[in-house]
Amino acid sequence: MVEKLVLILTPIFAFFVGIFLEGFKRKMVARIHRRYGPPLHQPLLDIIKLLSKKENISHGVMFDLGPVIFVGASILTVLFLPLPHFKQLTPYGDLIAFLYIMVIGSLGMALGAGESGNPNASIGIARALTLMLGYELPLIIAGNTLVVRYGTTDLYKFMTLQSGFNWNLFLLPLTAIAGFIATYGAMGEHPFDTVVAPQEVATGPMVEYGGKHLGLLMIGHAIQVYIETAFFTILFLGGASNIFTFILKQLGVIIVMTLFDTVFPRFRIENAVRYFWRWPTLIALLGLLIVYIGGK
Amino acid sequence: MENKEYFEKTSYIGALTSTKYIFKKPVTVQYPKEKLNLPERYRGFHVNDLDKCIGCGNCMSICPCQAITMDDPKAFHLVNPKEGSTHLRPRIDYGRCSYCGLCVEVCPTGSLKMERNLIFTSQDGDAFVWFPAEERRTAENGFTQSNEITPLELEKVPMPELEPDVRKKTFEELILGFSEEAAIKEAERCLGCGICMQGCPAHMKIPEYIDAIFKKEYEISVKYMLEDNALPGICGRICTHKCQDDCVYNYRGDAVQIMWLKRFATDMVKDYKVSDPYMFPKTGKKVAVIGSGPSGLSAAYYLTLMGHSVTVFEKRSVPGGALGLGIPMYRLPVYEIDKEVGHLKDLGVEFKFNTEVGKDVLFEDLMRDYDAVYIGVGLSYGRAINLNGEDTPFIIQAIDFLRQVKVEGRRDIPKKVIVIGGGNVAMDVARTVVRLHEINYGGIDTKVQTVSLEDWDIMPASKEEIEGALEEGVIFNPGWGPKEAVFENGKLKGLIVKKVKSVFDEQRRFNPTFYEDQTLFLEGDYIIEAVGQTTNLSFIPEHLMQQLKFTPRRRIWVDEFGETSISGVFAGGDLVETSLGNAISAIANGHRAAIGIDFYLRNVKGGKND
Amino acid sequence: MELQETLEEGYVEILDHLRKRSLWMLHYCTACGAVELPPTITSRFDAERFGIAPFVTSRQSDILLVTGYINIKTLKRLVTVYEQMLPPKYVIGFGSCTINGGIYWDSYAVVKRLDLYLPVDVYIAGCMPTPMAVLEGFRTLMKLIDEGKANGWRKYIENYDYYKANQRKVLKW
Amino acid sequence: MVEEIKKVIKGEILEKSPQRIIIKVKNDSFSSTLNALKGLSFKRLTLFTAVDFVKDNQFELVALVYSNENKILAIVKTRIPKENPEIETITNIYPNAFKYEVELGEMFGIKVIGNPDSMKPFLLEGWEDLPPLRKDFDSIKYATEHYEARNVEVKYD
Amino acid sequence: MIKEYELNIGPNHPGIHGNFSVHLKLEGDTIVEAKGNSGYLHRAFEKLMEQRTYLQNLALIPRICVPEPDINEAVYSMAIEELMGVEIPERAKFIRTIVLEAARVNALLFHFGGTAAMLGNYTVNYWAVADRDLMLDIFLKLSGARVYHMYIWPGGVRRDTYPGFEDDVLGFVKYMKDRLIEYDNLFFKNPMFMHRAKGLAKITKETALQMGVTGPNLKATGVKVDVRKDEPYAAYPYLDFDIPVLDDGDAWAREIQRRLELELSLNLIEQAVKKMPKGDVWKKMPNPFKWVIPEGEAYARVESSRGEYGFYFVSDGTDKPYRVSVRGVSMPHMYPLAEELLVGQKLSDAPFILETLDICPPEIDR
Repeated sequence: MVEKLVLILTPIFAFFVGIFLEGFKRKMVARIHRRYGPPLHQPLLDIIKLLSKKENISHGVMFDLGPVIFVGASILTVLFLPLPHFKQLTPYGDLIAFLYIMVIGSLGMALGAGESGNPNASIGIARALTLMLGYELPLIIAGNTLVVRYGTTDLYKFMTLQSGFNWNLFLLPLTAIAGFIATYGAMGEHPFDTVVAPQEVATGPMVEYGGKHLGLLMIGHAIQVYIETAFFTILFLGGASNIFTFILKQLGVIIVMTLFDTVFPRFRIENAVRYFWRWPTLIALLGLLIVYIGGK
Repeated sequence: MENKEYFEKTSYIGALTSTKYIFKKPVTVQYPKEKLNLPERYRGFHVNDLDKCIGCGNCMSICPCQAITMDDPKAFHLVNPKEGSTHLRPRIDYGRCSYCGLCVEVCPTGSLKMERNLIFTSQDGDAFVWFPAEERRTAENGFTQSNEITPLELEKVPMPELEPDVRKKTFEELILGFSEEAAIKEAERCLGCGICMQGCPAHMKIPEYIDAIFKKEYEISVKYMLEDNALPGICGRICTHKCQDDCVYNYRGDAVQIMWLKRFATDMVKDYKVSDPYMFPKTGKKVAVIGSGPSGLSAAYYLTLMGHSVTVFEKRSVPGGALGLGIPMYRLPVYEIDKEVGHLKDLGVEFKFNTEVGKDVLFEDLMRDYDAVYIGVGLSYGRAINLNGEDTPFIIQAIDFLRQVKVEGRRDIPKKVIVIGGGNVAMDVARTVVRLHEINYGGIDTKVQTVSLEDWDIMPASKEEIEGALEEGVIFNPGWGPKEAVFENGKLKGLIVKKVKSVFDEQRRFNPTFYEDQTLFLEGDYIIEAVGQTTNLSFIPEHLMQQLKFTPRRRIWVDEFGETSISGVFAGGDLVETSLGNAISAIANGHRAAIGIDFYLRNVKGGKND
Repeated sequence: MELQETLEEGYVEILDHLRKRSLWMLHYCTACGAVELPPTITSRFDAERFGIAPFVTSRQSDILLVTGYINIKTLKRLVTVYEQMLPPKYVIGFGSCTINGGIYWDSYAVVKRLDLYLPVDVYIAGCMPTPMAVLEGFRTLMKLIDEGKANGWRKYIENYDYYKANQRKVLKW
Repeated sequence: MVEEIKKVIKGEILEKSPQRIIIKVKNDSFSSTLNALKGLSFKRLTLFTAVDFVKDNQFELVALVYSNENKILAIVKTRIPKENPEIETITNIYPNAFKYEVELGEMFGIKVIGNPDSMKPFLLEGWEDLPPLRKDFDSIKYATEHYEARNVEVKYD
Repeated sequence: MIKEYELNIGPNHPGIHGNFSVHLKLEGDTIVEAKGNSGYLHRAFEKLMEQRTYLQNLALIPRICVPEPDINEAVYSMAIEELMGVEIPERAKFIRTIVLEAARVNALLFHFGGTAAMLGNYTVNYWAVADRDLMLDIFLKLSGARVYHMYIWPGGVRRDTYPGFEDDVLGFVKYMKDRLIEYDNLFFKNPMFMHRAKGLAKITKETALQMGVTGPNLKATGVKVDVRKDEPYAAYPYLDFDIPVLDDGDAWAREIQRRLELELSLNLIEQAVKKMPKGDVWKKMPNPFKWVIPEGEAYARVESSRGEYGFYFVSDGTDKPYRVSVRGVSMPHMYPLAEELLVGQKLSDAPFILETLDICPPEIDR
């Protein structure tokens, strides 16, 4: 019963953690910019505002559905992530399934944005899919390394196996680095923000979205932030034994990501993909090799 | 290319060091909690001291955005729109203003400033227009004008004049006049605001004619002058220049020397004929003008322009009235009068000299023969102060003295002269005496002193005159009133004067009181009384005299167009109340009377009275 | 849709209160006033403290900042952009030029009044307004939103013909 | 430098200051003059514009060409009549003259032969009045007629 | 997939600095044709100036180029001084130099912010604009306004410096020099910047010369042309400096060139402050209501942060200019240089390339 209740509440929890992480990130970025920045709950205000906007324009059913699919897929993805003490849906879907589901959100957005007919959106979508090709490769290799190491694909087991300070970050630093870069790419932070790149494609897929649609996208995005950080936490930071440690570790991930985010200009899309296929992939492969040689 | 190498050494770590600012204090100015310190020169909204402002409109003219309109700030109840000020004040449209501060730079009084605030928001677009009165001030002063760096030319171009030592030996004109370069430089100073026009009794188009001088279009300049002033050349020399007193430059520097500019322009035009503003066809009407003083000449000129035939009757042999007889040559040379009168003659004005009305020709005849009569005889008789011995040859009226010197060529003068009076005539007399002393005695052992009721600060003579007289060695005794003349052996020994207590009473009326016990003896063997003039209207027959209405101050009553209570008889000049006792107001009177006569002759009653 | 509106009407005050804390302005440098926007947004004055941030497209934004003079060619785009924005939307007239033509009152290429063509919610005085004035303008807008007075977008719908007629006059549409 | 220019160019040549040379030529030799100047190291077209001399009923075309080597600016001028003003393109000599020429068409109504975009709109959109930089075009009048100003009733409170 | 399609960048687009637009034809991600579209900022300055007197124009001209308004004032004043044959006081020359160089620093900081933002590095943008604000504070004290100073005017400058000006300026220079190292670390020596910019949109020396390119864009191709040296104005003859040049001609070189010029400007300000003589700051000009200028023509030019900026000034001896033609630096940089440079580039680079050319739209539109 509790399990089910937690399952229902998880998306909301994920949303609020995502909001908190985003708010924290904005605050931290502001500090690096030498200013104070918005209040911590600003993302929440933004979403409320967006949801309260009136809309009278639609570019078709798919256009409306896009954000819904995005949010739906994000919620689904959240459910496949274990929480401390709670397995969630992990018994029904392992790492492989998770990696698949993770893509659905972006695809949904792609479908919706493609409907808008704005060339910027199309370019953005093309970029998003291309970039996905880029970061999926090292991500999968890194994930596989863990699978090879632990002999299981169950995310909850990953978490329990790393308890104590047996974090993969320390045990498999190379894989962790590759995994970090890939997750970082999935987050779409600088230098991998080619998808939205305001200066180039005017926020790409989101260009025609406004009001409630955008609000939904932002909700989805907040959950995505939760997903990426939680995923990295579970895979490499040993999960957590309680919820606060979990959030704290996610915060740690966000902090490190923000440091990079603030100082690097963005890649061109082809460079980004090439980069992913070169460095993180190589490192991940190296990590895999070490696990193969050392682990066995 | 070592620079290049420096930049080619890239580093990820180096880039990441920038994140150290996460631990440093932000640079943000947290408005509205904190505010930027706004500096002294901040160009924000305007602040205008409405009482100090004179409404000259220079700010409006300079504004590149047409943001400034001159309007009546009824809300702010201008208590006292002082002299030389209009009732208008700048109203600023902040939907136009570009905050350049040029209006502040050119403000002649310095009343317009900018404050250290530029924050105003409103939902209402109409809320951005207001009078920047002190009441609206929201912050302390920001941008203000500076006297060192200002687009205005605060200093006047010095007028070359004869040195005191030189000039007191001769009756040559002491003001030498501008060179063309200097005149243009002086003309350039004028801001063109036109505040001076209010001060001028004739309301001459001063900005226009100065602008024409600046453009070297002297004929056009004189044309502007002739529109309101028939005798610009004379005015350019002897005018009391009320305009210069009103000049906005007075607040920050020296007034534009409007008079000298006028003089320069008229000097440049040899024949005014090219500059006559308009000329109507002949109407066939005839007008008689009695007296060829400034008002008479002025009336004659404009009547002629309006197409009437004018005859001027003059008692003396020379034209000009007070100008021709009273004003010394060093101020107004005879040729200048001849030039102006010659201009009138050329136009067709007929002059009858040595023809005294009432003696050589009867007033009734004039009334009969002419369609209208203009009386401009002025105050041609000196006023006596009832001093003892006024009938002796040692005491003389200033007006007679001046006439004797100028017209009759009198050159003899006793060595020690006392001039009674503190007005411009007294100065003229004193300075004339100085010249005669120099000519007769080489200035050795001579003495000229003046006695005036008024003290320095209220002395009616113009400042330049007093200064000129002082430079030439005239001794002043201000604040003393004549008590009695002392005679010894039938010869004048001197004058006893008494200390003045006050000149005016509470109602600011002339009513001198004295300390009878405080006296002073002034040594002198000749006294010239220059305390005012009076008129003689005996040429008017008795029955007409009774019809003639007078004002309480014993001046002829005239309506706004100079018509007396007798239909067809007009008057002007010093005879009427509106005159201020100077040439320019006489000229203005003459002009107005000319218009009145014209209306009368054309039977445009409506135009006249309504 | 109707249900949504009924719901919104009920909570409009609360919504307005929250809404004013998140205002996104359109990143459109229409004129020279835009040069004071970077200081306003960036570190020195940091408008993000009030939840104000520049956004990229018209669909995402709430505030149309008309940063100064309005050239005819720009006006056309401004109107399009404004109509693309989703209500509630606000227009801020920035500086003298939007109020009454400013220094370009005699230019053949610049219109004088913005409120003839678009409903303006707040005007900011200045040429150009300083960052502090811009922030004050934002604060005024927030206050107006809170009080439910920033109804420019409603006015635009209600007086659509009036605005269109004015626009047609200068744009030759 | 002036000597060299004098050798190749027919026209009134005036050395205003060491770094400014004013060259006045007939309008048919305008482009050939520029061509010759380009050969004399005047490689950069700094500005190409026109002045409307309304009293003479003429346009003066002004091309400012600069020599980086000699640091001299040559101001090449020619006059063309105001009726049906036409000139030949100089884009083949100086490529950046292209838009200046389009501007001449738009702002003065000068047709540039050989410029495909001449007389097409560049800065203005839907302009129907006189070319605005002509002296006989009154901008104040146009602005007053077309764009309404705000007339604020004065409030005395 | 889509073969060839069209895309408008601007006017309402964060990839465009200012209000203008570029119409692109794309094949996949590659640009095959680029057409600029200007005029969104056309205010008819040249016409307006003919309608205003000489002093009134002072309020108008700074608005021609917004990020660096002082050059307009300087050029305008220099043209008038040339026509009137006026030599301004020494001290005014030095103050002008300081103001112009400070304006260059401002414009360049603004530019770096823009460039970095085009690449998505907002930190530089936020820093640079905030640092620029520190200089604006000094301008605020000096002239009373942040952006449109209207400080340089014919005959010299409008007011003498305020007490403590030297310290403020030197303090800013010192601060900025320290900050430059941080900027280098963050941006100019950032491998990612190198990666994006190196070899991008290379301009050859020949093309640059052919197309009338000036300023850092030209200097980055290795041509040492600078008005400050070629035709020294203000106090530049008294200052000791050397113009940096690079020879790559690509986007990287253009940015580094500007970075070097920023350093040069700081040095020049320092020198000028230290060498500044005492004395008058203004040569008296005529009464503004009767200010006429002798008939004639003049071309005054200065080196702006983007290149040679000039006014071709014709006077007919009245109180208003007869014709003023503005030589906007960006005109040749946009038409035809940018239009040609963009062809063959990737869409991702287009805003960055436009930004490295430092195109200032109000200057083109006027």
